[in-house]
Amino acid sequence: MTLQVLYFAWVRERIGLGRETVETDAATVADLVEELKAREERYAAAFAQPGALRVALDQTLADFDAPLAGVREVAFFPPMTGG
Amino acid sequence: MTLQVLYFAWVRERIGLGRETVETDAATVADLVEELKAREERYAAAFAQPGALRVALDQTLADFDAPLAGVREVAFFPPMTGG
Amino acid sequence: MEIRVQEARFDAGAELTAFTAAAEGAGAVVSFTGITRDVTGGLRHMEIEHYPAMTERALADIRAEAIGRFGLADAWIIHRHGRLAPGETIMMVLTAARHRADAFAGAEFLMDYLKSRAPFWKKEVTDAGENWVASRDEDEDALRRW
Amino acid sequence: MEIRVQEARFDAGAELTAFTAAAEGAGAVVSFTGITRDVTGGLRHMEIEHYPAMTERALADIRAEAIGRFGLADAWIIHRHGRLAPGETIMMVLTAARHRADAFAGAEFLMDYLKSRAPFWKKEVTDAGENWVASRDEDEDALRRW
Repeated sequence: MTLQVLYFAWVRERIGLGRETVETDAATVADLVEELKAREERYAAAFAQPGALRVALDQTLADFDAPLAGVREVAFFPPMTGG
Repeated sequence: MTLQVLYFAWVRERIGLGRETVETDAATVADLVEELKAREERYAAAFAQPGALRVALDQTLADFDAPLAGVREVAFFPPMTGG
Repeated sequence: MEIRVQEARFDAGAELTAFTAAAEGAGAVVSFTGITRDVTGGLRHMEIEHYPAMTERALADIRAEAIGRFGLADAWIIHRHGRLAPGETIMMVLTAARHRADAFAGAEFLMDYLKSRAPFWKKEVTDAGENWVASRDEDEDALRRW
Repeated sequence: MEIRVQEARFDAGAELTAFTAAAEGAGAVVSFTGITRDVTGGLRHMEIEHYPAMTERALADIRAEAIGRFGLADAWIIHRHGRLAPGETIMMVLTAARHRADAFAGAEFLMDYLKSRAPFWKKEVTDAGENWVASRDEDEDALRRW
């Protein structure tokens, strides 16, 4: 499966890029996070505390145990600070 | 004692004037109301339900059992509808 | 500028701009604007009577209480009297605070007190006649939460 | 006009005027304006990042929810992104309803959701360096009251 993976705010800064295409067989968001962490230190640093992160699947907030089947865009970011 | 007595909104309309000077020995607001009611039908009509009215003594909201000693201005009006 | 009771119309947008500029350093600004509504469909105009000698003092007291209670950076109250056409702005409150919760609470507090404790009375002049707007029990109840 | 996400500055007073004119028949209009505060004393500017593909949808959902829940006559959300100097207006919500309680509740609801559920992130650039604004526990707690 091919996913567009997006990073925002300090997640983007730690990983060093805002968007990438990821080929994966990960079943859930949590599985994808594990794959990414295993890649490189900067990913491991960004995802060190998944509880500090939020995830959106196809632009809708989701949980880390949500399945990735049918999803095209995954976004990781810290808690939002709008308003 | 000489009081300036003011009427607002429908109290003013029922009594037919907005302000008058009243000579009285009334000890409390309630006593003054009884004196005014005894005067004429229009006063009796305006004060028929004192619970529907509010009173201010020298521009400060007060109760009907408040004493009038030292007071210069008494105002009677319905519940306020500002805002 | 803090409190104005006037017969003339005012521009709510311009007041918001002026208030925000004056409340420098506050992160949150809330405004409430009350507008003459034609509820029954036959409103010709509204007449607002007030008690001039008491109004200024009542509004100053309400404003001081709101500023103290919610730590507001500033608060303004503008209230019209006299004759108002449907759709005209009746009054406005503005509050500024560091955080939004205080700015909102301050504005709601001001409105609740203005509704029931400031000496204004509204009369609606409709096609069917004139009637004094009755106070609402909810408005009296609203005061109890503070 | 209902939802705008933009880099350009906007005039909060002019927006209030336009919103009020558009919300004809509503008796109560509430506005909230958020302004860049220099809390630490060394703020050079603020940078607001957002997630464009998600922002529009998130704001539309929040707006629809507020309108339905509080019976609002209308609601607007304006939110800036990019670089903002201290004292600049970050964002604004406007609500209109028949009665003040709904207009206030609608605006507070919108703000609570914007704070924690709309994909914006604020970074402060100060004399001492850069730091991403941390979300506040109170903001998450504020959502629970709705």
